[in-house]
Amino acid sequence: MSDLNNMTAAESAATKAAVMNQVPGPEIEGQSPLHHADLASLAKQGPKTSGVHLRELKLLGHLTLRCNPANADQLAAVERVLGVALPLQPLTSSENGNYSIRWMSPDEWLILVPGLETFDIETKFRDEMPGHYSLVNSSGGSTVLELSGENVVELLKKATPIDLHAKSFPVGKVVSTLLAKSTATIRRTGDQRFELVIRRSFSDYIWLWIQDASLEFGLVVEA
Amino acid sequence: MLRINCPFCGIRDEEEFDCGGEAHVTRPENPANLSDDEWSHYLFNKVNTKGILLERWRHTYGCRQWFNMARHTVSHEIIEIYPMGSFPSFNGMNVENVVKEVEA
Amino acid sequence: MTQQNRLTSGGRIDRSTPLTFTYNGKQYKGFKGDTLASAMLANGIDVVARSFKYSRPRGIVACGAEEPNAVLQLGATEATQVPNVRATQQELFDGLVSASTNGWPSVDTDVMGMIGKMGGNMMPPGFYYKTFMFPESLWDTYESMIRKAAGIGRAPKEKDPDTYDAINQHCDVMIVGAGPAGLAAALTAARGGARVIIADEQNEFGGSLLNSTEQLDGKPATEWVRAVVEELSTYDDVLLLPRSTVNGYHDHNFLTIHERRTDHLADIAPVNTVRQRMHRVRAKWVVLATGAHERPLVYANNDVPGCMITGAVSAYINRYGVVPGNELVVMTTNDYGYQAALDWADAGRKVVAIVDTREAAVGDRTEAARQRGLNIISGSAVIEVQGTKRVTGVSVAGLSASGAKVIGSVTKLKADTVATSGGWSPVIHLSCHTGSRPVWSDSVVGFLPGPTVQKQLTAGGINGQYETAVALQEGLDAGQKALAEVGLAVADVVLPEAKTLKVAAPMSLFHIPHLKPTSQAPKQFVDYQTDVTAAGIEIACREGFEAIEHVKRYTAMGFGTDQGKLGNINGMAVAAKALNKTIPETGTTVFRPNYTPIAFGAIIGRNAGALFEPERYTAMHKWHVEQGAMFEDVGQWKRPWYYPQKGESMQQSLNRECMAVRNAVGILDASTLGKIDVQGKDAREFLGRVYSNAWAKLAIGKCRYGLMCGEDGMVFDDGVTACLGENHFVMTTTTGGAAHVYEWLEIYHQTEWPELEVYFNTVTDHWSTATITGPNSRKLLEELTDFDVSNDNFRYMDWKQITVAGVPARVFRISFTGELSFEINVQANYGMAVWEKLIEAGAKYGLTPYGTETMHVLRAEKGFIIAGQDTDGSVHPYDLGMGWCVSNQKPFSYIGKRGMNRSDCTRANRKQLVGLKTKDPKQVIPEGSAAVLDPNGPKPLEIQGHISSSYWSETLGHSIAMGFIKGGLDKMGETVYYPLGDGTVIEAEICSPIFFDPKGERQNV
Amino acid sequence: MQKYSGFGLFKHSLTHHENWQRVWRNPTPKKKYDVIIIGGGGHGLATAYYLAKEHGITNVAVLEKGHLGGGNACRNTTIVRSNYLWDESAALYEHSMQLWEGLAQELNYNVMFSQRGVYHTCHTLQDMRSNERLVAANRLQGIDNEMVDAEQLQKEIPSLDCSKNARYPIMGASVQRRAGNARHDAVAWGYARAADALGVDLIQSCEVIDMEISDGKITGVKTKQYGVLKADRVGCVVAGNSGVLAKMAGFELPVESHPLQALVSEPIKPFLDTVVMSNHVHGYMSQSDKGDLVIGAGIDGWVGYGQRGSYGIIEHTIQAIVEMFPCTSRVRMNRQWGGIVDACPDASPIISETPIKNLFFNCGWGTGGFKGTPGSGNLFAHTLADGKPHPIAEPFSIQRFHTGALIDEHGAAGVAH
Repeated sequence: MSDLNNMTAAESAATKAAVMNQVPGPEIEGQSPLHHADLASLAKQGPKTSGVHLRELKLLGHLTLRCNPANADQLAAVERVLGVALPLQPLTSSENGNYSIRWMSPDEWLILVPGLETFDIETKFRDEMPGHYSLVNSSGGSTVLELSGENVVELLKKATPIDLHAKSFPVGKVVSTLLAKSTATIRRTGDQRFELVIRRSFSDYIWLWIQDASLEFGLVVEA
Repeated sequence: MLRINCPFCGIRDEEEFDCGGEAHVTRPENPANLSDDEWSHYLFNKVNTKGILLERWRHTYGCRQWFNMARHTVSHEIIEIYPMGSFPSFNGMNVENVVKEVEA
Repeated sequence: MTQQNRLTSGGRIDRSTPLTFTYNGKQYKGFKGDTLASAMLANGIDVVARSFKYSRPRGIVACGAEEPNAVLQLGATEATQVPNVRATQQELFDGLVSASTNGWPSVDTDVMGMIGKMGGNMMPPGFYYKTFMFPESLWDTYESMIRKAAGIGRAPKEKDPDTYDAINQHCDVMIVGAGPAGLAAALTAARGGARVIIADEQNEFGGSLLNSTEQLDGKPATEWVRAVVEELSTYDDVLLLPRSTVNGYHDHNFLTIHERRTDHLADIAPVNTVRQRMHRVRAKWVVLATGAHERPLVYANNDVPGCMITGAVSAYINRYGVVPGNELVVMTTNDYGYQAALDWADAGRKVVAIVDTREAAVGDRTEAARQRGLNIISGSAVIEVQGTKRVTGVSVAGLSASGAKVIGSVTKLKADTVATSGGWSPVIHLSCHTGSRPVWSDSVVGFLPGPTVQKQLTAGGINGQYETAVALQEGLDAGQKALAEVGLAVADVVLPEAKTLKVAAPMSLFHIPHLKPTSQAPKQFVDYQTDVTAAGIEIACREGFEAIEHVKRYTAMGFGTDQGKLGNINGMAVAAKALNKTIPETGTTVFRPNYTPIAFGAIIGRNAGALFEPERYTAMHKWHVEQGAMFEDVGQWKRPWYYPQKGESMQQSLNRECMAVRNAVGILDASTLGKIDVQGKDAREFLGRVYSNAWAKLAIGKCRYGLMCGEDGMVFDDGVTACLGENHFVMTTTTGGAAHVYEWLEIYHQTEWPELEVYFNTVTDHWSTATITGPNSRKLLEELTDFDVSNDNFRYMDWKQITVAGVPARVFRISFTGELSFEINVQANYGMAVWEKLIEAGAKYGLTPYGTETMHVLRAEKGFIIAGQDTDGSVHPYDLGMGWCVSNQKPFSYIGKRGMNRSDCTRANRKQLVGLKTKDPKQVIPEGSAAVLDPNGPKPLEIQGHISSSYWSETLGHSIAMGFIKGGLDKMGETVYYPLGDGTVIEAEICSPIFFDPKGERQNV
Repeated sequence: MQKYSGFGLFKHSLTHHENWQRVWRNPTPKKKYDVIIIGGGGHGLATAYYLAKEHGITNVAVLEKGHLGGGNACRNTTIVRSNYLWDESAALYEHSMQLWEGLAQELNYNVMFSQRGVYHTCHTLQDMRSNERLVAANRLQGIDNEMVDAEQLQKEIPSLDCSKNARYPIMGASVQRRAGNARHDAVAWGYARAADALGVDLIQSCEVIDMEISDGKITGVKTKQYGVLKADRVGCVVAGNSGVLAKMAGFELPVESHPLQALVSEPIKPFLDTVVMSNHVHGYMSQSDKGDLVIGAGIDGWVGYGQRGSYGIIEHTIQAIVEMFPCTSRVRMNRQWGGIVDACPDASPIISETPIKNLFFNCGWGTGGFKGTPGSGNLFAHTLADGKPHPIAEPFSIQRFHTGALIDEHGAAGVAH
């Protein structure tokens, strides 16, 4: 049953899924999952130096792509749309400007793009992508926390069972794992810098957790 | 705590996984043709092996993929991890018997 | 108070830093570097406890984890109380407050002691199994007496002010124990470039070297220790953990280390620091260098304060500068015991005698003692001790060659301290944790680690190797082996020169005979903390408790907080003797985690209080809180339960909310419902297989309700699924069932039907859902959208993609209340924006926020089920009267079809869901109530079914209920009775569960 | 049988306790028995006792591969209650409860059955509903069980956090006041001693390695130590090892063996005078007469015969305990251990005939076997004596899995026990 994989983009477009631009006009301000924590004003008050720094990269476009890594046409289509290839190697990521792609599972990738470009890219995908795949906008369901600082590894070691040693967790590596009693997709972006993709409904819990677990290091909130 | 080598994500803690129980129990093609006894055998009976047991596991909090595992239920050693839809090879051991044991 | 037993020089204490501590309300002085135990001994404190069963005075016996007696209550404030702290492991800090845990009026003069003396003979092992039975009615009284006597220390009455955490570690080599073997292993592994963790339970590294005057490379051994520690701390990949006990060794080389970060500083941890930390370690290889525990000998009155083990005596002298007495008698079965006498003599106190159970043993240590002119009595033993609160003297007698009998005359010697050594027991606890059975060694006279499936190495004392030179070599070898195993090159390490002393063979002797038979001799203690005596063990054997596990359980040997570290082997030896077996024949001894006890707080780490479990919030949570909503826990979600207004009772709030929906319009935050995006050509086919009803013809733009069953045919979830595109659906699930349903779909796709082309994605958190429902809902929606939402253009069970309040939305016209309803779904980032606009615009239409409780009432008025409330895993769709939701036309045998056709599922008289109308309309049947046909019948009454949902319906002005009745669907109009706890009986008539608007007209307007 | 009593103790103390009789003989097995019971745990020993006592069948052997009561009998958390949901289970466990009452006197062995009450705390509306349903059902079944509200609960259990600021505030609880716990070792030893006195042969260190089956009928068992022992009927009561024995007999059971862990704190002064269990936060606790807090952990999701479970389960369990009893945070955990529980899909046991004639199985007690010990033995003895199940045992036949007439106690049982 794999005839869909032999369909052209046009053919599959004929049966394409519902796509909608979910972002309203600029007059309506979006509220990220940590909106209620008012990180902006905390950034103004709090300390400026400490062992751990936190920043919410909010209101990005989160697109979950599930497709067939063995389908060359699909891989080519992805490159046409994003200008960068899907990271096929498990636990890796790829990047092109403000586009980043995280490997999630053998047939799943998380694509982060600037919030306002989400719909265009979704539409491009629907026009370009042949065969059997799914593309889902999950921008409202998650947010990205950037954690950095000299104690960031120590902090994360308290929350995740993953080995964060540079030897086994180099820059660019991505893992989906447990984060305390929630989950996160963790990507290393520097020796002492990580990006965590977390779920909206758990974000307040994770925010509480980070504040508590970073007490011994001190926490700087960045706007 | 078990340390499980996910075929895609490498060795992770048991906490990231769920055990799906006995492997190689395939859903009957046409359940309607089965007697109540046959159906309940499929639904409920377990080999429950003391020794090497073939199980299904899922990397729930990682890549969410299902895979098979041959594990010793006394020592808790993991002998082999292999993909869904395939049988274990474990080096040198007589797979046939194990699989028979499983399907018996 | 002077420290009369403190030496003026020597030891590792800092005499320039005196510390004050309190014991039983009295102040004492000690020094930095002391343990509570060494400070107590320095101050001449003899009695530290009263024994558990016989209330005998007890003193300090050992100097580490094996100490059975010095178990104290710690804490200066109520909140910081810690029960059962071992004084030998507690570092002294200024202001430490401690107290003994038993004895009334005091541990020194205890009236229970008298009872112990007199009643002791009435309390053989297992005596409680043999009595307290008559009369039966008095057992409760007996037991409450027994229970009053229970326990050692006490729990605090206030909440713990400290915080704890856990940290995950990964390493190539985990080294347990930082004695000579462990340090050599660590140095080797570190130089080889491995990732190393080395942990030791003591406050500083060095192990046995800290307790001796031994030399390495001609310098004090501690110099070498300092150098090694200095080098180790220069490696980035080496983690040194003092004050850290490896308490558990689990499957697959997972270990837990309990690090005490502040217990040596104060009662309570300094601000922003954690009191204790659990390291959760995954090690490629483990090196156990845990050393050995010395065994005391078992002899009459061997529990009188002043009776110690020889290694402890040396440690107190050499490490703490404390001589725990004036006149020492040593009794030993081996050369090592002599060391205590040598150290004692060096400290300038009197060695009365060294009693060696062996005939003329010649080793370097024995010779040293002879040259010092110490009085050595060979082939003899201390058969009894005099004294009660402190040793006053000993009786020494000759032994037969085997050590089985006393021969010759008894001489009495005056002494205040008796140090004994029955040899050493390797510390094999951790290797036992992994399920490996230890193996007895006659040459070592102890158990050694057994075969294991773990990637485990051992070095030093744990192998029965007690000479430093050998321990160092074994440590180095283990380090090199570990390096090779993890693929690293051999490291270049030169070991320090250690003098190897000649050692004469030890004697295998555990239980010192007495002139009288064991059963009549003064008590000879095997396990101090549980008051188990040699006589007790003999009784157990005599009564037929022959397996060592039986002996231990019958006598309680090894069940104390020291888990029998001192006593187990001696106990096995006594049992073996009684049964004419060898020790290995009586069985083996297994140890389980924890190696030493651990605070609950440390085990749970940060997962306490506010962080015990996540609270999941929707995008509108803050608003609900501001409105003063009461919340209901549904899974991890906090859902608004109802919105009380000033002075309202819950029922009044519900009535108001219900009427608002029926007469005007209400708004519900439905964001928590599970939502799963389904894409792919076979999506439709897949839905048909997992739902009980048909999906083939659901058109784009339409919604349909579905029931999900297990293979057994029992309903486990339900929800509405909308067709978004030919290959695209969005499925909703119950709030609590979302995760399970998603896993359900994935497992069937991945393991049963991989050929189906379909992908699933959870989008629960992505969408915010505001449900507006009620006659005015359309008017409200019209105000916020340009789209024509009239009944002609937007039909019931349609969905539309439109803009609401300026935000792109998917609006589903489905209804769970029976009223005209719209479920407005927008990307969660804009959920609050839309919600606030709705609230604002809705005011004039009487828009009222309502919670889950009102939702439940409204749906019950319509007879809609709630999966999980009106189902319990034992009902299939037909039981629910929902046969309309089952399609048997489907070609594929969907999940549940076969199950619900098993004989018991198709029989008559199954429990079926019906409505129940009470005779008295004002009476609300309590949920859970059980129905009977004749409330006055004899018990047990046959239960016809139970009430699953029951409410007061303000809309209808009477109560409504849904429940199960055997064969209920054929019993419409019949009467059943619900007997309540208070004796009243509610009479109810079986009716249709649809109480309101049976034709469903209101949702179609 | 030598009678035990306070006076006896005094008398023996005069002779330094040198004259106590053996609690049981150490017989060498006969070649043939009327009934062989495989498994010398609590259930097996109780079965033997009731066979001899109530059915006059004394030519009975209990074969135990290790030592008596050395399996789950000495690893459980000793909870006894009978407030089960379905009529079938309620009847089974209440039958057991009534045997518990007075058991010490019947066996002349103090099993320390302490009816200090067992509470099920409710933390959600769903909890409240299922417990109210349970209480209502029990009332009609003639089993004591009642609801108490949070306020009352706080009065009855001061150390329990019934405040509103808990993560899942306690809304109330159901309590069976006749429930409680007992001394696990004593139960096994008491039954063993009494069975032995009635002539039952208790054979320790005797492992069954095969079954003697000809044309669908069992005639005996083959043992490692004593070769073949013949028997007219064989009862298998081996809990975690049921699957292994079933395989010997050539069939499979709807049973899986999982690790179940438990742990105790150090002994502390009286802290909790009853039994508290929470299905929602997943933990339960009581305090032993020695002072240990006895805590039951959850079950591992995988098959395991190693008597070891995962550390994560211990962590979660203690989290639940400290959430419910915040003052235990500084109390220290002493020891943990694991057992092997054989669990059925419907969380109810199997007391049943098998495909093999004259071979009967009593298994699948899952996490709740201890409380069932007397009832289980009593009913299984009846089954072995008559060759067909006692009416109370009938619904617990293996057949229920074929017909679908399951007795699903998950709703009520929740976590272990």
